[in-house]
Amino acid sequence: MDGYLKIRGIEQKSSHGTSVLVGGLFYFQIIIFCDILEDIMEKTILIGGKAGQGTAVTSHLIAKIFCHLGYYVFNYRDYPSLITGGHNFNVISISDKPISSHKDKFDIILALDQKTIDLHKKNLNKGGIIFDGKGLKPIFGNNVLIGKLFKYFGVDKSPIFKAFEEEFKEKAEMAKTAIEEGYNSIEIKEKLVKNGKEKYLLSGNEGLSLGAIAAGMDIYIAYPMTPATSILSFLAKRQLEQNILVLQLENEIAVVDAAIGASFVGAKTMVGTSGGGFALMTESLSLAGMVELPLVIFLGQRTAPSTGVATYTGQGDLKFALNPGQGEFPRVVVAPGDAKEAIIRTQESFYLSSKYLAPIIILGDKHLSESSYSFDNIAKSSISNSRFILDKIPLNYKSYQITKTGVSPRLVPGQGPVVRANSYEHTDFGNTTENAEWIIKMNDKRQRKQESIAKETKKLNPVSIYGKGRNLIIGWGSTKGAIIDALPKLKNFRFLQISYLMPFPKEEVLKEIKKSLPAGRQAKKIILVENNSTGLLGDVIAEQTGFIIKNKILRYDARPFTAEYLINEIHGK
Amino acid sequence: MDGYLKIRGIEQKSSHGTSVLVGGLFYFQIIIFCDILEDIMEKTILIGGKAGQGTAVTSHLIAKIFCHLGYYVFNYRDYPSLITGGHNFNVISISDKPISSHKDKFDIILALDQKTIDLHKKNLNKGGIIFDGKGLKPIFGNNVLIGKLFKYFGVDKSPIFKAFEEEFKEKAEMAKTAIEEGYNSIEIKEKLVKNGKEKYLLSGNEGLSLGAIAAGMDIYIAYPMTPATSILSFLAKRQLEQNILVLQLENEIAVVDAAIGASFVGAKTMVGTSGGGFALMTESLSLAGMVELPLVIFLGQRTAPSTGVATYTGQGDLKFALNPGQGEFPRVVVAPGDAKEAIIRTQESFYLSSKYLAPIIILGDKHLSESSYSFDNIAKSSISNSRFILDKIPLNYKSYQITKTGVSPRLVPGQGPVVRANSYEHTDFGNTTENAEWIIKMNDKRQRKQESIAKETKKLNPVSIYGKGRNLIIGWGSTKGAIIDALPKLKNFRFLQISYLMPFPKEEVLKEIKKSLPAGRQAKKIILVENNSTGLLGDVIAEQTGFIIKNKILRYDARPFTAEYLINEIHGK
Amino acid sequence: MENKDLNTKEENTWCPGCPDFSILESTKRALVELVNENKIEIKNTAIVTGIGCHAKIFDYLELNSFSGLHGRVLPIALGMKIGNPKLTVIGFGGDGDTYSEGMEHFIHNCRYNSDMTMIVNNNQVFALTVGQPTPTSEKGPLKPLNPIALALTAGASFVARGSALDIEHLKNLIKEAILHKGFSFIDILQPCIVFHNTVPYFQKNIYKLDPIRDLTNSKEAMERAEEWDYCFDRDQKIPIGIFYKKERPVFEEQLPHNTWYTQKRKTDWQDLTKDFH
Amino acid sequence: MENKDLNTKEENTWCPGCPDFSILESTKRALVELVNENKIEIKNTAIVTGIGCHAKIFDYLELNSFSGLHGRVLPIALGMKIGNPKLTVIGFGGDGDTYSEGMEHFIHNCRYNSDMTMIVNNNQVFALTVGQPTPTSEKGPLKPLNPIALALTAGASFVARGSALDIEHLKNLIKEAILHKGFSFIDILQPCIVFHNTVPYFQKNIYKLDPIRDLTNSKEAMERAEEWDYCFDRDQKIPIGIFYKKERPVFEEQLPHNTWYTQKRKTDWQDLTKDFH
Ligand SMILES: Cc1ncc(C[n+]2csc(CCOP(=O)(O)OP(=O)(O)O)c2C)c(N)n1
Ligand SMILES: Cc1ncc(C[n+]2csc(CCOP(=O)(O)OP(=O)(O)O)c2C)c(N)n1
Ligand code: SF4
Ligand code: SF4
Ligand SMILES: [Mg+2]
Ligand SMILES: [Mg+2]
Repeated sequence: MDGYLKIRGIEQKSSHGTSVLVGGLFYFQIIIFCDILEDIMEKTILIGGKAGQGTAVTSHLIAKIFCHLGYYVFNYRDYPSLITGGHNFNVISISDKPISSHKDKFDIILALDQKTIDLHKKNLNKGGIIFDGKGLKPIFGNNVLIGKLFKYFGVDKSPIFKAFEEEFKEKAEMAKTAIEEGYNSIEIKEKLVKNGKEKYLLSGNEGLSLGAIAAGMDIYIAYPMTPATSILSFLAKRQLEQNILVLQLENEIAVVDAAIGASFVGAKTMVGTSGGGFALMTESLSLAGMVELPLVIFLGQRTAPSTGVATYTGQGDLKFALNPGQGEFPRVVVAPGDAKEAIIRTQESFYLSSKYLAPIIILGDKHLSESSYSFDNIAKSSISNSRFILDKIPLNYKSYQITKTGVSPRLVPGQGPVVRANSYEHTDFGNTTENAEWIIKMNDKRQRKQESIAKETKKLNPVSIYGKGRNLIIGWGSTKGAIIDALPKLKNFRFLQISYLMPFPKEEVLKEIKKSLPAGRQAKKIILVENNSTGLLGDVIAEQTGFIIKNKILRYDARPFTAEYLINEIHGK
Repeated sequence: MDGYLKIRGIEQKSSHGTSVLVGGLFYFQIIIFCDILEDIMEKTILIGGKAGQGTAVTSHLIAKIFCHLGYYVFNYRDYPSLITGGHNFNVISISDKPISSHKDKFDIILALDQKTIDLHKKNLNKGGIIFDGKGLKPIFGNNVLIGKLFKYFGVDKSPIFKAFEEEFKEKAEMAKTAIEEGYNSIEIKEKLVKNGKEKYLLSGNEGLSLGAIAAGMDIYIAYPMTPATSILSFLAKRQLEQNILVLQLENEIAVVDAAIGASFVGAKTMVGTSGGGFALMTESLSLAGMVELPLVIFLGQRTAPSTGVATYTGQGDLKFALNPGQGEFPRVVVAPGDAKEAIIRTQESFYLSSKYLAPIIILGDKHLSESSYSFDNIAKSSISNSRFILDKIPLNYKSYQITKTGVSPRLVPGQGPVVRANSYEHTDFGNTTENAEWIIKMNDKRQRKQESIAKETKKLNPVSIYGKGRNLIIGWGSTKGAIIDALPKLKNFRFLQISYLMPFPKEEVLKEIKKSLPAGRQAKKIILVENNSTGLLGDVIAEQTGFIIKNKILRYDARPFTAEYLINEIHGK
Repeated sequence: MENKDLNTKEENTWCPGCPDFSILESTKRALVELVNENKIEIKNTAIVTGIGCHAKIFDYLELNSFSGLHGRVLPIALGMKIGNPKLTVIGFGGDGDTYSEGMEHFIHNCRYNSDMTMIVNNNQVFALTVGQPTPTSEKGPLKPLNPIALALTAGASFVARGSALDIEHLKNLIKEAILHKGFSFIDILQPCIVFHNTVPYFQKNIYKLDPIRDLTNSKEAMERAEEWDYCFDRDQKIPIGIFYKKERPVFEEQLPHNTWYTQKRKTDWQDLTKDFH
Repeated sequence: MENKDLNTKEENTWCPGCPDFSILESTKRALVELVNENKIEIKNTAIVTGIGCHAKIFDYLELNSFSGLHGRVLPIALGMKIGNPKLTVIGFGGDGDTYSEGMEHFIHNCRYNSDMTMIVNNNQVFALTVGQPTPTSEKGPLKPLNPIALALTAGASFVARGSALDIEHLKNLIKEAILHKGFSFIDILQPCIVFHNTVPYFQKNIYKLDPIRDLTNSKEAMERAEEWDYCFDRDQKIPIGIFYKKERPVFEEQLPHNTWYTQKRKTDWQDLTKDFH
């Protein structure tokens, strides 16, 4: 992809203004041409405006249409914490090859207000174009811009209309007028051809929700908190259709305790929140660990500490997520890297939680939650959906029966035998005890469970390796997209993504690290990439393997990585 | 001290019953004699009974009297979570040399009920004696036993009476009759002579309280929770005398938030709780980190997870205490090892917290909190008591002024300029921002503060080394007592106590570890000692130094270590 | 079924003579009678406890049971009820538990009106942590909160006060509470004979509300609630019995769902994901 | 002092036309008048906010201020008051904030009666998280909670309702609330014009309570409180103004302490430790 960069280099020699529609055209076409030479087509569109002007919906429609045309799309959303006004924008990168991050520079800007132009013009690629929608009627104007955009790319009206009909049903008619208006106002400048099969378009939160439904979740309980809130609304809309129960309770403590109560009686339950709400749940996480009940928690990180930058991203909660609640108890922390992985990891979370009777934290962040990813398909995992509740009632049932795996066979209230959950240390029958022997036995039992889980997660691809090369990038969670997109442009780098952070895949990680340790005269690099300011995964790797990573690329300005950002940083190292 | 153990060996050849007063006498005297030969006198007294029978008070009086006589004393308390009935006991170990733990075997049992005899007889040293108080009138009986005990040891009545007078003022008279009765009922069996200066007797919670008062604390706020509760009652009693405010609020969330509010306006504030309550405070810990206000939190660990074994000890919260609350922010975790260190570390906590405007966690446990330790003196630290609030009002005051150390000069509301505390990311004036540059600046500022703190804690004896020898024991917190008492009986061992766990004294720890790494043919041991089931400090050491400790002595039956227990384990390694 | 069928082998660690024993007894009798009257099934009955002396009932009843967290009886109970609405769910909390640590859940559950029963052993003291004041304590500078009045204001559909000194009366209250469709709340006067011994005052001042008056009159209920202010400085009459009882729609029946708690769910993945295509 | 002295340079990010602007204006006027009447000092005034649209007032007032946590305005405010009782402390919360997340603090602070003011911008919706129901929402299957009634039951000594549509009336309420010695609570009807636009209903149905009637009559206060149930399905009269006002001992003055907040403390270590010798 160095060629790609070079072309941009050529481009920069141009002295044409960036906001001139026709002037920019020539160069734009050169780019297209060169991209085709390289067998790759990439465009990045920024759409910006005030909150309330519909940038999110408009960007979603654009992304959707490109997906229908068979292009790969990544849609990044950037918005401040306010309801009307301010400045919002989305960056949509499209490509005929898989793409999982957005770019820093734009080919087209759709401006719903002047601020969009003022703020983003500087990042318009030379030869880029601004479609100015300010002064147009609200919403109508957005659709005019959509019309212009697709006319520009020589796309037929029919896929546009289809997308609007899917999204708005009967209400699509009015939009069509606007689209027509935009469509008729400019000339076709290039011709994007259909790029194979339609793509799926999915945000991280949609992935988590689909995964939860696929896993047979019965109940989702939450208190609204960015970036988890859209799971609540997504699932609430599907309550009847999917026969699930979706509840908002008075606060996060009520949420998690109700979830544990529901879990006690057999319901598959999930809760979702962000760091502040998660903090309030930590007493109950320790409870879930002690009473040994399934519980799936989605922790969507945002820029912390405290209220922080509420609608922006970050990975600052890793060590908090690994160590929440008093005492030692089995737990799992899994961090999906994109929307598709979110489906699978959520299913796995329900599986592990139900089978091993332990709390599971799905650790995501705003970038994963609210970005849209495209895929050829979005198959779910074939992992078991069992509740792991006994059908046959055993004689002399003991809620905390001591077993080799540490897992006690499970019954729920209503099946007959007395079932107990006890937050105090307990005997196998679940009665309170202060007896030293029982305390040791139960500790050992819980510890064995952690080991049993580790054996199982070993089989669930706890790490993934992308690319080839002697140098190693290590990351987790939503940085996956930008790292993968950067890889082709980096020499001799491969990427180790750690998905299961607890139980930590020690051997797998150590194996990769060892491969990239400097040997003989051959210099090798191991670089940690994290969206936080201290390199928390580095700490975890050191704790688990003894290996201390010195080389870190840390971004903590509340914004996600892009491939360009990473490439620059890595070339700087 | 092997000699000491040998004497016990001789003893075991005796066929005398353990509960026979006179029969046991001879051997007992032998021990004394031998102990004297070794220039050491040690006795261990167990006093047991039902909750409500006053074992705690009685043991305290006994300990006090021995302190008055100049002996060193350690008083361990063991009680279940109930109010009347059940079984309580205290173990008082006394010595003419400093002693900081109790023993597993007893020389004398004071039995307030039959259960005490049934449960503990097996741990009576051969030649040991049981003074049976069952059937005697409540409380009166306890004092009869005290009379017997001290008569047995040939102690005058006057120091006994003095202790009672100090404790009960006018109400001591009735007790005297009981003491006389006990005193007159047996013969003097040996003569303990006065052992130098009177000793101070102090529990961990008393140490924390004294430290807080010495540090100039204004307000203590808590919600009752074992083992922190007695700080609340201790301080409440001294409200007027010390001119402090002691408050109980509706729950731990209110407690910590009120503390932060009070801190905002300039009050020096402390809160105390245990793991469950601490969990509820974690959202606010992140708040304190973000708004940059002083806050001292005592976290008294007990056997976890969850409600666990509420009145027993454990060290299972270490990694939780190190990583509470969302996001990355400066914090300090300090773990005193005994009551005297509790004074000093509490003073240091107020100092660090006030100077660096960060939350500080004093990490203790039930064993530290509720055990009594004896000392020749209990001097306080001479560390500054300053509030670190500007006297002179600067022009153009900025609550979050960017500085080299990361610490912004502090004003409080009422001094004139507008003072802001903002849980959102903010500018130097404290106004809310989503601006990437400010986010980075403020993150860096907070990070620098963590570094400034690290420089300061380096000077505060973050680690201590006891004893000499090529082998190394590493521990933290309340295990200190048993480890120190075990040292003289271990060959070639020294003990590294880590008091500051955050910022972690990396270099100091690594230096000691390196000294004990096997070199050449010389085998050396590094042993981790912790009151938990996974070796949490081991994880922290690995994270911070890359050194993984394999050799661990972990006790997690909710009971504290004793020197004997440790010696056995180490000899087993 | 007999009382003893609900016994466990656990050693009882309440103080000898603690009125918590009477609450245990009333509970057993109430459950046994309801079972024998075919009104509940014991295998479908489950209790939740907080943390405190009151909570030890967990170990003394041979029942499905959840010993939860201090202050969190109600959300756990609510979760159990929505997790399986067929269950008879009974919560046992302390006054510290319910009115101090977890007051928000108390107010909100009065509003939610889930079909369950909340019993508070109100001894006006944190007993298990050895005697600090709670929000219903007359000790300290503040006036106690009146939980009966709060429950009424917050919308509880069954509000009663029991006395641990009257086992039969309490048994009947518990039965009625369980049978009431909606959130049933009983504040039980439970003297703590160690830290807050109010037995003589209660013996002198308690009287029984007429059980067959109009129980749906919320004004009267509030007036009755205010007859006693939870203080002991002067003699005041203390009504026990049902203050208020009026059915209104139950939480779990108003939720837009189907029978998630029984049904085997089959997801049509193709259909589910078609929106994303 | 003038209104503009309280202005900041921060960009206002409320929706254009949001009644939160009026609350800001009433607050400024109230503070300015109180300062000019020599009743408060601005340097000794401090506000605390929660998290939500309402909380943005933090950035729009040039005042000592603490932007705290969602739901935790009251404990932070209480801490500030006990930390320095000379301060005039005013809390701004949302309905989600105060009645959902942190309901326990609301009930308990009504009881504590610390001398501070709590203002709730009650728009009956979680606005900043884009429109979910709160405990005072008429939406959803549940009846709204009535915060006026709850405050009265929980013992608040000053209970009022304001309307963001009446700046002057609200200004006067805020002034009275600040001047009242004890816990003063104002529930402000604040239509969220994006997610819960109740302007027309309020314009039609709001009426003002007579400010010179007997404000210490708690029965009447409760009756007035029940005139409107926070629903919009039928026309009901909505009283605004002071429901109840009656002084009673203030929290911080009942605490057994001295002047910890001003005094330099000198500890006599010898004396302090003599008990341990
Ligand atoms: C979060 C939390 N805070 C504090 C405690 C400590 N605690 C245990 S029992 C108790 C008091 C119980 O009082 P109450 O609920 O009235 O019950 P009682 O003992 O009086 O029956 C407290 C504060 C706890 N277990 N958890
Ligand atoms: C502990 C916690 N939970 C959830 C949130 C997310 N959150 C921010 S604002 C808000 C709702 C605010 O509603 P309200 O208090 O009514 O204020 P409004 O926006 O309506 O003024 C929520 C739930 C949070 N910041 N902290
Ligand atoms: S302390 Fe009080 S409430 Fe607890 S068991 Fe004893 S008498 Fe009962
Ligand atoms: S969303 Fe509603 S409450 Fe928030 S600023 Fe807009 S109008 Fe006001
Ligand atoms: Mg109680
Ligand atoms: Mg609101």
